Amino acid sequence: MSTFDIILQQLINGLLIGSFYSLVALGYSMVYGIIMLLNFAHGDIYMAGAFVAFVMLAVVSPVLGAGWLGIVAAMIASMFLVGLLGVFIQRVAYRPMLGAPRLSILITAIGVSLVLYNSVMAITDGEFQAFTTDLGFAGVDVGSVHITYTQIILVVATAILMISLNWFISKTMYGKAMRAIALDKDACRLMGINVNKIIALTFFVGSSLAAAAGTMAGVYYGSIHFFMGFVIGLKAFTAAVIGGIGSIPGAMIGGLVLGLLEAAGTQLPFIGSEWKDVFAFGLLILLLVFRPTGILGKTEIERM
Amino acid sequence: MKKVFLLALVIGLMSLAVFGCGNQPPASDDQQSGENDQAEEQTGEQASFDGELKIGIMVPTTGSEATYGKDMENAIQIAVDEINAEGGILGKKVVTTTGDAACDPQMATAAASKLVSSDVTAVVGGYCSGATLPTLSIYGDANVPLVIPAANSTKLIPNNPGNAFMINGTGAHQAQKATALFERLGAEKIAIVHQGDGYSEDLAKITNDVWEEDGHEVVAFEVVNKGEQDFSSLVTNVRSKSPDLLYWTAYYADGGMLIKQLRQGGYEGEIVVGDGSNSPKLMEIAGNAAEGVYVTSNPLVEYLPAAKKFMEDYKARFNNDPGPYSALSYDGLYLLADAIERAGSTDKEAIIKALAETEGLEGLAGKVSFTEDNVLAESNFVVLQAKGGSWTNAE
Amino acid sequence: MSDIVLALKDVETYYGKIHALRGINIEVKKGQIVTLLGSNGAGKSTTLKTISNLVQASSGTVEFFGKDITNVQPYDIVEMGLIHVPEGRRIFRDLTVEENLELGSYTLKDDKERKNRMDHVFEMFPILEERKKQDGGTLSGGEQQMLAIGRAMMVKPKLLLLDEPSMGLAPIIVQDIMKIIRRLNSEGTTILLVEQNAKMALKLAHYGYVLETGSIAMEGDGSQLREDETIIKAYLGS
Amino acid sequence: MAILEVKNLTLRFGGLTAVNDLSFGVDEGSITSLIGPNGAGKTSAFNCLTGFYKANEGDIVFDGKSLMKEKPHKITQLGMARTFQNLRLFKNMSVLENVMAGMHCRGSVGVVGSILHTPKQRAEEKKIKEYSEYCLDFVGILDKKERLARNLPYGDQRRVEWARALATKPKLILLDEPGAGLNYDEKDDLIKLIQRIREKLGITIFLIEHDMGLIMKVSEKIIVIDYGQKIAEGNAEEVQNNPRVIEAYLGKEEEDEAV
Amino acid sequence: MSVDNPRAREKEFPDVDGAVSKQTWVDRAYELFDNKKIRNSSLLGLAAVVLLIPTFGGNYVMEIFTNAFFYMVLCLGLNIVVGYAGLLDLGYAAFFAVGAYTTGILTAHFGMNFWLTIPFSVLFSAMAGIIIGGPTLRLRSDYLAIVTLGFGEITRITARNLEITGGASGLIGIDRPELFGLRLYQIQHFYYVFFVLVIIAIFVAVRLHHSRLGRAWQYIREDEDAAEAMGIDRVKFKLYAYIIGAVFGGVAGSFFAVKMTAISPQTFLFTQSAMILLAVVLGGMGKIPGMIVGAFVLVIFPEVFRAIGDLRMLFFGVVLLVIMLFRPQGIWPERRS
Repeated sequence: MSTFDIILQQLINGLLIGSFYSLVALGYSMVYGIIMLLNFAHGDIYMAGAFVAFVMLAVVSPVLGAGWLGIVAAMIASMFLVGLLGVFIQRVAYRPMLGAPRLSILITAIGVSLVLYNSVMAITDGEFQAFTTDLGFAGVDVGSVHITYTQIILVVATAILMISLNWFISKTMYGKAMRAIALDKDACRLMGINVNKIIALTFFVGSSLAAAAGTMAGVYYGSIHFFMGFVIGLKAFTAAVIGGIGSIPGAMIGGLVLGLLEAAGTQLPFIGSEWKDVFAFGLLILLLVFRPTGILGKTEIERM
Repeated sequence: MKKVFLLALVIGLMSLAVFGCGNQPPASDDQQSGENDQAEEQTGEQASFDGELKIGIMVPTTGSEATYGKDMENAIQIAVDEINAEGGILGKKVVTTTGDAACDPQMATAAASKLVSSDVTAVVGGYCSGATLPTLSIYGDANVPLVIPAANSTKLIPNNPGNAFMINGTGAHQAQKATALFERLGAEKIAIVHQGDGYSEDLAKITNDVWEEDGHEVVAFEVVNKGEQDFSSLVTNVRSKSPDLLYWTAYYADGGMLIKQLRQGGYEGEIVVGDGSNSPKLMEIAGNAAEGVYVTSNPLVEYLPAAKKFMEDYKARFNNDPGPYSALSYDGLYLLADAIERAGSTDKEAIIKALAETEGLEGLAGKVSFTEDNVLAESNFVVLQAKGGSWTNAE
Repeated sequence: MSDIVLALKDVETYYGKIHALRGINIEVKKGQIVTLLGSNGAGKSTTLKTISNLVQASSGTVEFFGKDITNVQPYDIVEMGLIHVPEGRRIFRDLTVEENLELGSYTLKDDKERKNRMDHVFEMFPILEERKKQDGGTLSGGEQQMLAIGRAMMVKPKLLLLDEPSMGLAPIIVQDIMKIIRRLNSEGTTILLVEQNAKMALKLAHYGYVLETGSIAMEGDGSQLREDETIIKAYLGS
Repeated sequence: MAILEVKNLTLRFGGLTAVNDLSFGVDEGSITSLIGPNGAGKTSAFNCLTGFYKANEGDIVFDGKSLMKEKPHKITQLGMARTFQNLRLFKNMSVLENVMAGMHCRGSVGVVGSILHTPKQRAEEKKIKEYSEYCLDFVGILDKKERLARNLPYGDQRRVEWARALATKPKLILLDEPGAGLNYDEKDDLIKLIQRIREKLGITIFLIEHDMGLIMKVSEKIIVIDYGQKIAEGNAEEVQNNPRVIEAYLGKEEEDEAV
Repeated sequence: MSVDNPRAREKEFPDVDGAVSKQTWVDRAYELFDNKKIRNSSLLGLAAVVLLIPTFGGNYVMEIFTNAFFYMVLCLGLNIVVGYAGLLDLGYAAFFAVGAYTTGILTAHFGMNFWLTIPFSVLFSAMAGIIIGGPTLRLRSDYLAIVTLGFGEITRITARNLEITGGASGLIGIDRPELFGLRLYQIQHFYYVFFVLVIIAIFVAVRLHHSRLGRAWQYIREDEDAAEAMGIDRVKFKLYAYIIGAVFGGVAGSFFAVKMTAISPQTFLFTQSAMILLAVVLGGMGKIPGMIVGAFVLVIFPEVFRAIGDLRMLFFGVVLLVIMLFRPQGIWPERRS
C-alpha cells in the first residue's frame, strides 16, 4: 500500500468507528445536558440494541430475508423497543433519584449497567452470538483501498440519523423543549412544558440512537456479546467530553475526532498500536486541561 | 408510587433471571455434586464404597469464560461417574467440589483457598493462565496435587512449586507446531496479533522468538484490546506491511471479528489462529472469511478416535457438544485416579510423586508423560483447517 | 361567574425550614393590575412561585377562576391561562428569540395560531422581530425583558404574573416596560405585578399589597398607597 | 488613610458591563457602604474585590497591595474577609466548626502533624478553638456552638457567618447585604454589632446593602452606584437628598406618559 | 442581577436536603454507636471476633476476610478523595497499580526487601497523585471523572505494554516477605497483616478527618466558594486529598502484590475502580464505618451468592439499585442531626 492509500484507508476507518462513537456519544451528551447525569448504563443500552436487533432479525428474516430490508426492519424495531427500555430505566431508576447526591445517581447508573449486562449474560449464557447477515464484501476500490458497500451504507445511515436528530432538536417543539430544559427547568415549567415527559423523551431518543449504533455494529462486525457495550461506552463517553458534554454537535464531532485519533494512533511511527489508547486518552487529558469545556462546550464566566 | 415502581423493577428482573436460568444447561442433582457443599453430606448410596475422596475443580463458572469452564466441569463429571461406576478410587467414592476462578486472579485465589480449606485430595483445573498463576502458591503451600488441563502459559513453569502438572501442551509446544506450519505454508514475513492477556501474549512472544531464531521476519507484532470490536485500523496497519501470514494467538470471539475485518479490508495472506480460537463459533462469526484459516489446536474431541464414546456420552447428557478442553479435563481426572491408585493412598506427597512418575498413560488426547518441569513431554498439538464451515484435519 | 380571577386564601409556604409565607390573602379581579410591594425577602417572589406551583404551599388554597389550583402541576396551570414571568427574566439564553417565543406557546398545537400570536408579539416589540434569529443571551437587558413578556403573551394569558420586570433596566427602558404592561392590561390581560420600583408599580396598579416578612402589612387602592408616606419610608428609610 | 482603593474598575460579562469604571476608597477604621438598586452591580463589584470575579480593567489596592491577580483565599489571608448575601454556611457542620473555618488560614499544621497529633498541632487546635469561641461569644451565640448550622434560625445563621468572617482576623470586613431577611429587632442588633466590631476589634467595615434605613444609621460614607457606575458619594443626608439617588430608587416621576 | 452566574443558579433552587431527612430504625441503630461507651465496647468485641476468626474459620473464610480487609484499605483511601474532599475519581485502581508494580518490580527485578519497597510505593503513588491531580483539579467534577478514568486506563495499558512490568502476563514470583524472621506465606499470616493494615488505615483516616486538613476538605465539599472566602486554598487541599488517597492505594497495592505473588494488568481494569467507588458510595461516603460495611458487602456478597452462579452479579445490581433508591446516602452515611 502506498502512503496515500494508508492515509485514505485510515481516514475511512476512523470515520466509520467515529460515526459509531458519535451515535452513542449523542445519548450521553443529551442525557447529561438535560439532567447532568453521566449515564453509565448507556454502553449497555447499545449492547441491548444489538441483541434486540439480533432477535428481531431472526423474527423478520423468514419474510424479509437477512439482507438490507430485514436489517432495516430489525433496526427500526430495535430502536423503538430499546427507546422504551431507556424510558423505563429513567422512570424506575433515575427519576426517583432526582435530588439525591450526584454520586449516588452515578452509582445507580452503574447498578443499571450491572443489571443490563448481567441479564443479557444470563440469557445468552455468556456466549457470543454470530450476527449473520447476507451482506458481502463487495464494494469499490480506490487504489489498493477497498471500501465495501456495507461501510458506505453504514456511514450514510449514521449521517441520516444525525441529520434527523439535528432536525428534531432544532426544528420541532419537542427538540426545542429539550434544549430549553437543559438551560432552565423552572422556566420551562412556567412555559407549560411537562419537564418529566421531555426528559423521558430524551432518554427515548438517546437510547434509540444507541440501539441503532448497536444494530449497525452487529451487522458490520458480525458478532455480538454481552460486554460489547463496555469499551464503546467508555469511548463514546470520552467522545462526548471531547466534543463538550451537553452539546449535540459536540458529540457528533467528538466521536469523529476520537475515531480519527485512534486510527492515527495505530499508525504512529516509533510506537506500536498497543499505545493507541494511551495516545487517545493522553490527548483527551491535555485537551481538558487546556480547554476544559471540550471543543464545542460553552465557556463559563472566568473565575480566578 | 416509588415503591410500586421498585416492585415492578424487582419483579421484572426476577422474571428475567428465571428466563435466564431456563436457558442454562440443565443442572440436575444426579450429575453434579457441584460446588455446593451438599456433596459432603451425600453418603454413598452404594455400600461398597469405603468413604469418599474429594476432588476439587477450579474452572471459571462465571464471567466471560464461563462457557469453557462449564464444558470442563461437565467432562470431569463424566469421568467421575464412570470411575464411581467402576468402584471408585481405592474403593472410595469420588465426589467433587467446584471453585469458580472466574478468570480473575483475585477470584481464583479465593476459589483456591476455598478448595484447599475444604480438604480436597487433589484439584483438576486452571483455565486462564493469568488466574491460575497466583493460585499455584496456595496449592503449593498446602501441597495439594494440581492437574492443569487448559492453562498453558510458559510463565506457569518457573512458578510451579512442584505439585502442579500441566497436561495441555505449553506455549512453547504450540509455537513449534505453528512455526513449522508457517514454514510449510512458505511464509517468510509474518504478522502476530495478540489480545493483551497473559496467555495470548505469551504465545505471541514465544512464536515471535522462535520465528526470528529460525531466520525469518516478523513485520508486525500487534495487540488488540479485549472488548473492542473495530480492528480496521489495525488491519490497515498490518496490510501496509504486507505479511505473507498472520498469526492470531488469542480467542475465537475477537478472532472471528478480526478475520472478517482482515478479509473485508483486502488482506489476502494466510491466516493462522491459536488454540484459543478453535471453536466452531469462529467460523460462525467470520462467515465466509474464515474459509481456509488454519488453527494450531490442542486435540479436539471430534478428531480423537478414542473419544468417540466420550463424545456421545457428553452429547447425550448435556445436550451440547463438548468444548475444546473437555477431553483434557476428562483425562486430567483419569490421570489423578491412576496416580492415586499407584500411590496406594490419599497421601498428597505420594500422589504428587506418582503423578510425576506417570509414564505413557493413554488418555483421550494421547499419551501422558511429564518432563522434569511437570510439563507434558510430548506435544499433542494438531493443525486443523476451516473448510466449508467446519474444522478438518490438515495434517 | 364572579370577576375574581385569582384568590389566595391563607396561604402558607415553607422553603425548607424558612417560613416564607405566613397566611397570605390576596384577590385579583378581572381586568386589574394588582401589585405586590415589599422589601427583599418579604416573600413577593415566593407568593408568585406558590401561585404557579413552582413552590408547593403547605396550607391554604390558590384559586384561579374559582378553581382550586393549589395542587395542579405548573405545566397544567399554564394551559389554564395563568402565566408567570419569573424574576431575572429567565429567557433561554442559547435559544434564538424566535425559539424562545415558540416555546412560550408550547402548549399550543396549532401552528397557524402560533404564527398569528408571534406576529402580534412582533407588532408590539418590533425590535424582537429584527433580532429573531439571534440568541436570547445576546440581547440587552431591556430586550430580554421584552422577550420574556412576549414569550408569556404567546400563551394569551388570562392572568400574567410579572416578577420585577424593571429590575436592572435603565429608566428609559423601564418606561417602555411600563407602557407595555399598561397596553397588555388594556387588551384585557389581568396582571399581578411584583415590583421594587414602588412608584412605577403604584402608578400602574389598581390595587396594591405590601408584604412584610411573609405577611401582608398593608393593602389598598393604588392611588391611596401612593400617597402613603410609610411606603416611601419602607423603601428609602427615614 | 484609605485601606482599600478601587480605581476605574470595570467588569464585563460577554456584552454586559456589570461594573463600569468604578472608583472609590474605603478609609481605615470607617464604616462605608455601597448601595444601589437591584441589579446595579453591587455584588459584582464585591466579587471583584474578593477575587471571585476577575475584573477586566482597573485596579484594587488593599493595604498597599494590588489584589487584581490574587485568588480569593489569598485575599482573605491578606486580611480581607467577606460574608455572603445568601448565607453560605457549611450547613451540615456544627456552628463551632463553621467558625473554625475562619481560623484555617491562620493555622499551619500539615498532614504529618494531623496524623501524629504533634504538640504543635494540639496547641494550634486549642488556639483555633479558643479564638473561634471568642468570636462566637462576640456575636452572642456561643451557647449554640455544638448545633448544626442548618438547624439554627435564620438570624443566628447570619451571626455564624459574621463570627466566621471575624475568625479570619481581618483588617477589613466586607458584608454583603447583612440585613437581608432580618426583622427589625435583628436589624437593630446588627447595627450595634457592626459598631462593636469597629470599636472593639478595630476592623474597617465595608458593606453593601439594600435596606436604606440600616445604611443610613450605620454608614459614615455611602457610595451609590447604578448600572455599574458611581452616581453619588457622601454621608447619609447628602445621599438621601441626591435627586439621582431618589430617581434610581423610586423611579422617575414620569408625567408625560400617555399610552 | 442580569448576569447569569451558573453557580448562583444552581444554588437558587436549593438541592433537596430531603435525602438525609427520613430517620429509619437503621439510623437509630447507628445512633447507639455515637455513644462512646457502646462504640468502644462494640469495637473491642468486633476486634476480638476478627482476631479469633482464624482459629475457627478455614482458609476460605480467612481468604475472604483478607480480601475484605484489603478493600477496606482501598475504600478508606478513596473515601479521602471522594468522601472527604468530594472529588469524583474513576481511576483509583491506578494508584493501587502503582503501588503493586513498584513493590513487584523492586522485589522481582532488583531483589529488594519487601519492607524497603514500601517507602518507594508511597513516593511513587504520591507522585502519581500529583501528576493526575496537579493540572486537573481545577476542572469541573464531571471532567475530573473522565480525566481520572483516562489516567486509570493509561496506567493499566502502560503496565501491559512495558517490559519491566512483565507485559500482559504481569509480574510473577514476587517474593514473600519476612517479618521478624517469620516468612509470611500462609493465609493466616496475611489475614493478620491486612488486619493491622486496616487498623492503621482507620487510625490515619480518623486522625485526618478530625484535623485542620479534614475540616478543610469538608468545607470545600460543603461550599467551595465559602471555603475559599475563608482563606482555604482549594486547589492545594484537593491535591492533598489526592496524594493521601493515592498513598493509601499505593500501600495497599504493595501488600496486595506480595500476597498474590503475581500481579497483572487485568487486576487494574476500570471495573476495579468502579467497584471500589461503588463500595464507597454504597457504604456511605465520608463515614468510616460506612467504608468498612461497603467493602465488606462488595467482597462478601458475591461469595455468599455464589450458588446462584451467573445470576449473582445481576442480583447484586438489583440490590444496589434498591439500596440506592431507598438510601441514596449509602448504608451508613455521614449523618448529623
